[in-house]
Parts: sequence; structure tokens; C-alpha cells
Amino acid sequence: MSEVVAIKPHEKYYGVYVVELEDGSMRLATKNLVPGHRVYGERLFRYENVEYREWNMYRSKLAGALANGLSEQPIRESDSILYLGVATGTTASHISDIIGLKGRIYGVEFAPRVMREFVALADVRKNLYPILADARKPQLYRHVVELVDGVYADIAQPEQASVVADNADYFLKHNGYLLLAIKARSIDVTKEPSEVYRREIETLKNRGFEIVDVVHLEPYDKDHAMVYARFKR
Amino acid sequence: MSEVVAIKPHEKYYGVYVVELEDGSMRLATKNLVPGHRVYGERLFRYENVEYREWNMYRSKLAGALANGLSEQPIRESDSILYLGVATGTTASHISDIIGLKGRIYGVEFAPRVMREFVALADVRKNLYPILADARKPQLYRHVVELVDGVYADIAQPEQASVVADNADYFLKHNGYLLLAIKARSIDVTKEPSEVYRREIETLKNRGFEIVDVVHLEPYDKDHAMVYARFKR
Amino acid sequence: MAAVYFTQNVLGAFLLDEEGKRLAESLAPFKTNEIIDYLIDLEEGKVTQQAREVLEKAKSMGFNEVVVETIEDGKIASSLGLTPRVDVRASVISRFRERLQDLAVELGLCSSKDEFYTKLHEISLELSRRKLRKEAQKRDLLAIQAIRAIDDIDKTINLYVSRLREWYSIHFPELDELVKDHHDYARIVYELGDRENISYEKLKRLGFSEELSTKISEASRKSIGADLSDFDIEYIKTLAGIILDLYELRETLEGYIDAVMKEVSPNVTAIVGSKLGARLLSLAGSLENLAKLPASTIQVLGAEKALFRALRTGGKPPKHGVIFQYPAIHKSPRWQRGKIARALAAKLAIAAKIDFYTGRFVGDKLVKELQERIEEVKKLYAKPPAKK
Amino acid sequence: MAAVYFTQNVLGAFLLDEEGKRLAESLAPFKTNEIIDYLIDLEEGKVTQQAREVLEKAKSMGFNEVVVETIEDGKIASSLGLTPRVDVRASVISRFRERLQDLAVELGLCSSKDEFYTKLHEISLELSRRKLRKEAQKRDLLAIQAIRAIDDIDKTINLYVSRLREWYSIHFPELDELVKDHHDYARIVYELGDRENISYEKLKRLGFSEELSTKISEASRKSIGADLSDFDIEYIKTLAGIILDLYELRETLEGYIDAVMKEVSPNVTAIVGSKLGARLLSLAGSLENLAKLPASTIQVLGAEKALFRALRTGGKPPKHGVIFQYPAIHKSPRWQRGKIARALAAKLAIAAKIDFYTGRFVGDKLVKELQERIEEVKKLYAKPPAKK
Repeated sequence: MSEVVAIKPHEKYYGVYVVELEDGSMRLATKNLVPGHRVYGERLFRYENVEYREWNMYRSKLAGALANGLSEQPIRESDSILYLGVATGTTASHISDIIGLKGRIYGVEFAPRVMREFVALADVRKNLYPILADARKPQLYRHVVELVDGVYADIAQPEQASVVADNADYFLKHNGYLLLAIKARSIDVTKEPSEVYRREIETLKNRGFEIVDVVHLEPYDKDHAMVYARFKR
Repeated sequence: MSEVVAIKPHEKYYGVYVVELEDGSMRLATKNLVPGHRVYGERLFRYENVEYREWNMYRSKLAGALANGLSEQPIRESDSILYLGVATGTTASHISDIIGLKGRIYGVEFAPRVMREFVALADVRKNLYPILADARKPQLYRHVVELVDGVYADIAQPEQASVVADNADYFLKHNGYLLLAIKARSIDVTKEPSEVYRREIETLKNRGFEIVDVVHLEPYDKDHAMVYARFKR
Repeated sequence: MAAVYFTQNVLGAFLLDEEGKRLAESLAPFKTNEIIDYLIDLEEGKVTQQAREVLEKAKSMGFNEVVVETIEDGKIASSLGLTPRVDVRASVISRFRERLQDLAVELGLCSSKDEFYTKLHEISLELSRRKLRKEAQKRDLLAIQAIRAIDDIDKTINLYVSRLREWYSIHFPELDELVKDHHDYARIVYELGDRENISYEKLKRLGFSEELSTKISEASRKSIGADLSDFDIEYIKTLAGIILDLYELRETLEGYIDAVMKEVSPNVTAIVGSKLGARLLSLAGSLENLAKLPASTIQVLGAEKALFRALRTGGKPPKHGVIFQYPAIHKSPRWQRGKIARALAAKLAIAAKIDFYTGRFVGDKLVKELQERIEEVKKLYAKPPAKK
Repeated sequence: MAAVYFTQNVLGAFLLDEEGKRLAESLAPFKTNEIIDYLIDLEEGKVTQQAREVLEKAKSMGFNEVVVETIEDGKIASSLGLTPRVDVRASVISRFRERLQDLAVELGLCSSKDEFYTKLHEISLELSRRKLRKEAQKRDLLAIQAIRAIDDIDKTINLYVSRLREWYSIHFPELDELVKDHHDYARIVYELGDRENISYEKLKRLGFSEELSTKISEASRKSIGADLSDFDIEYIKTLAGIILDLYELRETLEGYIDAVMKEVSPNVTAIVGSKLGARLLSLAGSLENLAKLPASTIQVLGAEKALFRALRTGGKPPKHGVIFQYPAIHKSPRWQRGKIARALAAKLAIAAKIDFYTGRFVGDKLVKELQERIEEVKKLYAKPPAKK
């Protein structure tokens, strides 16, 4: 394994670090909130007494979106976030690193087989709040979720824009941000990705979102794009 | 670990392959003569039913020289080579891959602690011939070495050019090639590397070598340069 | 008449005016064991006592119509004779939600916002586990296999470390005496290898004390062991490496047992921790078996040999089996142990039954009661009994 | 008078004219055991019989002066009454060196160039090992530790695989019966994990037979085992992973034992292989101990229990200890075994002594003699002895 040459804050993205390796390659990373613990087998780097976790672009769509030049990384320290489709927490763990112990991620996941792993992760990372529920029915978890600064969604369902908007109506602050990974082909296999994006983005606009940026995730992920938007109540 | 995208013969260097990984990075490699066996913990790649071994530029000076654009890679299939200072056989194993089972490497090494490992390697790679001896005394192993196509030398000693020339007198064919890793600072710490190179190269010229190319090995190795020469008897 | 808003959340049921001022409220029981039941009722759309109180109040205040966020809340309102109006984006309610953490402090449910979030975190974990429990298939058996794997690892680590000590002693015999801890020994061999590579600085960097680092590095310089090739050392290091892997696997499995036990048997785990809890399951064979055992049997689980011997010979039966590992037992004076063991076994019997039949979390309460009984034993039997 | 050239190499000593034509030659003994001694003599500058013969011939042919490549050869020439002229770059000799492999065939030492190189490879290995042997410190003890580590691993792999089988059977109980081989079982769990992930194609890709792949994939579809979370499966896979690591370590150590034994005890290794050789060292405690044991004791090494029982009870002593693992013993009919064991033990006693005292390689010879004796036994005692 190549050694670390240097680790610096990313010039453009808040809370993200760039690891320079001896072999000349660069990696994205976040500061590890729980030093010594890996979440999904990612590499750990120590530099000047701080531990960082590699943020793998092939495993996390948000990292892929940043690598592809998303206009901004909107998540800040202490933010509260509603994460729809949190799965085992790969991406959530990096957001957890960024928001720190004063922030919160409400992680919604419907599949028990997957949720189990996220519960174990949340037992260690105190800023993760697991919610075993269906993201299409926000009314069923409205009792435990606060009003949040941002929504992150990665749900492979038809009408994902509507699902996200329904959640935003309940939980997202005015001017709050949305990061939405659209799995284009799972919505309608007969149409070209570009059309699908357009339709979903149309829905978002109709429901109060202002689109800030959209980036495709190739080559890290062939079927997805990341939408970054702001919510106007 | 990133997956292999493609493996192709190097456009410039004989017997060398370029591995393209999913994360966009490139690696040098050679075809593994003994599939399934690692020599120094290097990565193995399978592609189209052939196994390749990563040729690490930080571990092998020859790989470093190629990565830095040496004018030619002179080693050919079936060549016989005298390797002075073969150590545990990291570089020799890749040359062994290139020359194949019809070639031979006479590996000279003086340190028993190191030679032991090379003997174990030679037990598996049938084209490696271990010689536990002092490279400064070629007369002591002249009985077992044939006339060779090339000499590879990586001996950290003063007067390395003379040592190499003494060996060439006994064993190197007319027009045979020399690859010499000069560890500049180990020869004379008080002088600038460039001067040391010049003096050693002068010795080589006086002893019948025509210099073809010299490349520095930075950043892979900070103290060495690789000299490529041809011998005229 | 002005509109009035009805909403429910983790803190309770609330009636708000158009300014967001609270007109009426009925608080939820803000303790882990009870609030989970409350939240499950909410999720299932049941009419909680809290909702009933607040909506009755609304009626008594003369309101006929209430604004709600969801159809579910609407149904509750109409079942109590009010006319609901559903407004998903009701800004009064979303502004109220924004102040949840402040409100928790204001209402005296928590002493600070941080405490509120810590509590909410705990609640979200336990609520998820409760729901997962329904999906769990034979997870008690998984915990049992994992704890047995840990026992297997413990056995073999000893075997491997003895081999490593014998092997590496050819090279550096003095280390065997100097480093008694098996894990430390394996780390030194794996990280440093050749004796010549051992130095005070490197040992310090590995976290050893100044004294030990000095002793080891001095011993390495004066060692009477054989010089070995790097080649030979490499293989000794490989063995040391797999020993370290086994230590790591052991730790990983402990974390796993913790996760499984908190889900499958939260009350037993609350009382004795996940590892001892898993051992009890392992001895009983399953959670179902443990739930069906009387306290007296739980008390001696793992001491079967001693028990059978006592039955055969008519001698004294054992006072405790594996629960001896519970600190309050083995750290107490001998004459208190039997009594504490009986109290612990009694609580464990209750805990196992609740875990198996209902899955509700009442661990806080059980632990508190057990602590009280232990303190009582320590007070009542502070002195050893007079010899007969 | 024209110049005449004298040179020595792995093939022997040669006298050449200016054209490179051979005027005289005396060949080296081209067998591994003897040529090593010859090459060591050359390296040490000793006057070999071959050099003497060729140089005497030169004198008898009337030459007073010979051209040589090295000062060392010059000394030899002058010690035999000739006047040497040293020319390091003598092209006659370097052209002669170029043809070494052809010459080996020409002289009938080898049947082909390939055979020459194979032989030279063998020689270079053995020569290096012989020199390394002098540097070896307690390497016999290292081989002993490595073989004991293999035994430790074998013991624990069984323990771990039993645990793995029990654990994974919660999920896929049918696999336990279908895959009896421990390594295969661990590979399936590690590579495929969840039963739903098991398919005919994937099993085939892992190298299983069509029949077994069909059986396993069908069983996985109909399994009565519990559905488990990926989370749970992950931990079972971790245990399977460490089992595979142990298998790999075992293989690595076998390679290591091979390398060490070939250096430390080449003759014993030539006869019984490196693993059984290491076991003999392990039982004796060291190469020195083994070298000092009489053949009769070597014959029953590892059967101490049976031997002591025989001594105590006056019963029959055992015919063989660990050397029973030697194929020619356990594959032979019962009545031949004692005789083969005695012959083998006798050769091992000699081999161990040579390994310890001289380190010369005479393995080829010992193996040949042993084979002959075994064939003799098989011929002489082809039929079982008549019952008394």
C-alpha cells in the first residue's frame, strides 16, 4: 500500500479532505469521528495525529458527485439531516464525520436485513438515529424526527421526487438543502435517462425546490445522477 | 481494491504490460511465470486468463527507470543475464518473468541472510541460478557462469563501475547490455550526485562501455540513477 | 373562531393556537421502557391517553374543528367527536417541531438540549431494535454460536502463542520472561521482527511503558539467542500476524454479540451485559429455554458438574454457576455471594421471560431493583456470619 | 611456439589452442553430490585432479607457458611447473565459455542443452545451500518449530470448522452433509455467504463438480434453514475467512519447511521428503540428536508409547514409528513393512550423520540404494509368511 504524503482540506468542499499518496494518486476522505473504526472496509489514514477515512467514490454516490465537480457541498457541522434510504450507512458514516457530534442524521430504511447493520453503526456513532420505516409514509415517523437542515435521498423507487417532497413538507426547513441520487433507469426503463431526470426535476420544482446543480455520476456509477436543490416553503 | 479494466503490452517496453485500473490509475506488470505465486507481496491481476504481477516502481529500480522513460528495455525472451547484488530477488523475479523458462539469471549475492530467500525463490523459478559470492571477485564464480547477454547490477559499493567492468570482462558478450543502478551517495557522500555519476560513467567508458541512456529514479528512489550501456569487447 | 392545531410527537400531545402557543398538552412518559410502547401506539394510529386528554380539553374549550398534519391524526380527532382539517404544510406545526428540543427542556423532561438528543438517540435505537426483533429468526442461536466461537478462539490463541514463544525464543529467548501478556508479545514479534530492529523508541511508539521499553531494548542488545535470517524471521512474523488477526476477530465478535443481544434479549443484556448474557443463552441452549428455566436453575447454570456431584454425594449444592462472572458476586465477600446470586438469578428469570414473550424493554427498572437488593444484602450481611 | 590456453569450469579442466580447439581435457564428475565438492575445491583454489591431469599433458606435449584467465589458475599452473600468463579478456577462453552448454552435450555429459541447464540449476541451488549451511544457526530448530506449528494449525482448523458448520447450519443446514471437505466448506461460506447467493454457476466457478454444484444449488433453494440478515452472515464469513487464512498459512509453512530442510538436512530430505524429515527432527529434538541415534531408535521414533508398553508387558515391540508415513511402508503388505522400515531407518541414520557432520549431498546415492533394497524385499517376501 502506498504511504500518505499529505492530507489537506479540499479547496472547494466543506468538511472534505484530499489525501495525497506516495504513488501520486489522490483520495477523498473525511475525519474519522470514531478513530480506529472502519465502517465498510475503507482505508484509514493517519496524518499529523488525526485519523481520516477514505471516502470511496465507487461506494458512495455523494463522493462520486463531489469527484465529478458538484457546485457545492452544502452539509455543515452541527447540521440535522433526514436521510431517506440510509441502507447500511456507507455514505451516512461520512456525513456523520462532517456534521460531528453536535449534528444528527435521521436514517430511514425499510429493509430489516440492511437496517440491522445501521443499528449497530448507530450504537457506535452517536449522531446516527435509526428509523426502521417506509420513506413513502413520513407520517409514521413524524413523531421522532425534528425539522432538519437537509434531506439526503437515495431511494430506488418510482416517483422518488414525490416521496422526497412529501418528506420535505413535514421535515425540511425553509431554504434547506436536498441531495437526491436519482437512479434513472429504475424509474422507467423505457425512457432515456435524460428524460427521466427532466420529469423528476419538474416534480421537484413544482413542489417548491429550486435546482442548484445536477451532475452525472459516471464512471463511478453508471445509472445515477445527483441533484442538488434548495427548498422554499 | 480497484478492479482491472484492461491489460495491454507496453507500447515502448518489451515484455512489460500496462494495467489499467477502475480508479483510472495505471500500473506496470509482467506476466507471472509461476501463476498463483507472489514474490514480495505484490498484487496479482488476472485478465483474459493470464496472470500478471504488479511491478512496483517503489520496490524495483528497473521499474522506476522504465516509469521515468528509459530509452529502451533491452532484456529479451531467452536471454542469459548476470545479476550482481540480486538480494531477495524482487527485480530479478520480474526479469525472470520477461526472459521466460528458456532464459537464465545468474544471481550473485554476498549476504547469506538475504541469499536464503533468493534460494527459496530459485527453487520455484527454474530460470534463477543462485550464486552466494562476492561480486568483486568474479574469478571465484567463473566456473559456473556462462557468457551472458546482459549484466544487471545493483551493488551499493565504492568503485561499482570497476566491479561491473571486471565482471563484464569475464562474462559479458560483445554488444551485451548493462543496466547499472548507481547509488550515488553511497560512493562519496561529499560530492554532488551529478559528479559521482560522471566519474562512474567515465570509468565505464574507459572499460569498453558505450552509454546509451541515464535516467534518475526520483520520485521512486531518491538516491539512485539507472545507467543503460552496451559493451564492446 | 380562530383555528386550533393538534399534533403529537415524542414529547406528548399538544393543542396550539395560530401563534403556536400551547393551549393544552399531555406529556408522554419520557423513560425508555414506556416511551417505546407509546411511540409504537402512535405509529399504529392508536388513540393514546395523551391524545384523548388534549382533545377532550379542546372540546371543553369550545373548539369543534382542529387542524392536523396527517390523516391519521384526523381520524383520532374525529373518533373523539371533533372535525379535523388536514394541512400537511401547517406552518404552526412545523415551527413547533423546530422547537422540539427547547420544549423538552422547557417542559422539564430533560435538563438540556444535549440530554434530549442523547435520550432521543437511545429511543431511536431501542425502537428500531424492537421492530427488528419481529423480523429476527433464531438470532438467539447466532449469539450463542458467536460466544462459543470466542471460547474457541481463546483456547487456540493460547496454543498459538505458546508455539510463537517457543519459536521466537530461538532468536530472542529473553523476551519470553519480559513480556507476559500474550497480545503484547505477538505485537512485538509482528511489528518489529528481528531482535536487531527492536529499540527503545520503537517500543515506546507501540505504547509500552518506559521501564519495559528500556528492559526489552537492553535485553535485545545482549541476547544470547541465535542470529536468524530475515527469511526465517518472516515466517515467525506470519504466525504472529495470524495471532493478531485472531485477537481482532475476537473483538469483532464481541461487538457482534453486543448488537445481537441488545436486539434479541435486551433485558438480560441490561442486567449482566451482552457477553455474560450470551453465555447464559449458550448454556440454556436458546432464549426460549432460558425463559422457561426457574431462577434456581439459572443460578447454577454452568455449574452442572458441581451440582450433580452434590446431588450424588449429598454435599452442599453450588451457589452460582457462570453468573459468578457478574462483578457484584465475585467482588463481594464470600458469605454475601449466595444471596446476591439468588437475587440476580431471580431478576434474570424475569428478564428472560419478558425478552422471549413480549420484547418490551424494562431493563432500567430491573437493574434498579437489583441494585437496591444488592445494597440491602451488603448492609444486612456486612459482617461474616458467626461460626457454628 | 603458439600459445596454449588453460581453463577450468563446471565441466572440467581444458587445454585449448589459439583456435579454441581442445588439446586436452579432464572431465569433472557431473553428478550433484560429487560436483559440489569439485566446485568448492575450484573456488578455494585447490589443485584438482582434473587440473593436474590436463597440465601434465601440456607439459608432455612440450608447452612451457600457458595463458590463463585468473591469478588463481596461474598459481595452479606454476605449482605444476608451468609458466602462466594471465589474460583476463582472453577471447579464446570467453568464446569457449560461450559454448559451454554445447560442449556438455558434445562430451556426452548431458543429452541436451536443456538437460545441462536443468543440471546447472540444481548444482547452483545445492552449492548455495552448502555455503549457507555454514551460516546456519539452529535452523534445524526452526524447521522443528514450523512443523509443530503445522500440527497446531491442523488441530485448530478442525475446531474452527466444527464451529463454522454449526453456526452456518442455522442458515443452511443441508450443506453440512453435502460438503464433507473442510476447506471446501469454508470456501463456500466465505465466497458465497448468503444461501440465496449460491448458484450452480458460482459453484462451478469455484471449481466444484457439476454433480455437486447441482446438488448444493438445489439444496440452497429448498433449504429449511433460517433467513439471516446480511449483517449476521458477514460475521459467519469472517470466521470462514480466518479458517482460509489458516489453510494458507499451513501451505506457506510447508514451503518454508521445504526450504529449510533442503539446506539443513538435505540427505534426510532426499530420502523421506521435507515434512517427514522435519517430523523426525522434531521427535529427536534436533539434527544433532537425530545424528546420534542408532537406526533401531529412528525406526520407532514417534511410537514411544507402544515401545514402552512392549517393554513393560514383554509384548512385541512396534515395527515403525512416524516413518510409517513413508509411502513404501504403508502401501506395502503388512509382512514386508518391518523389513522396509529397517532398511529405511538404516539409510536415515546415515543420512542424518552426513547432514550433521559434513553437509555433503549424497541423497541420490542413498535413495538409489534404498530403492534397490525395497525392490529386493518385495521380491524375496512377495508372499505372506506361512502361519506358524
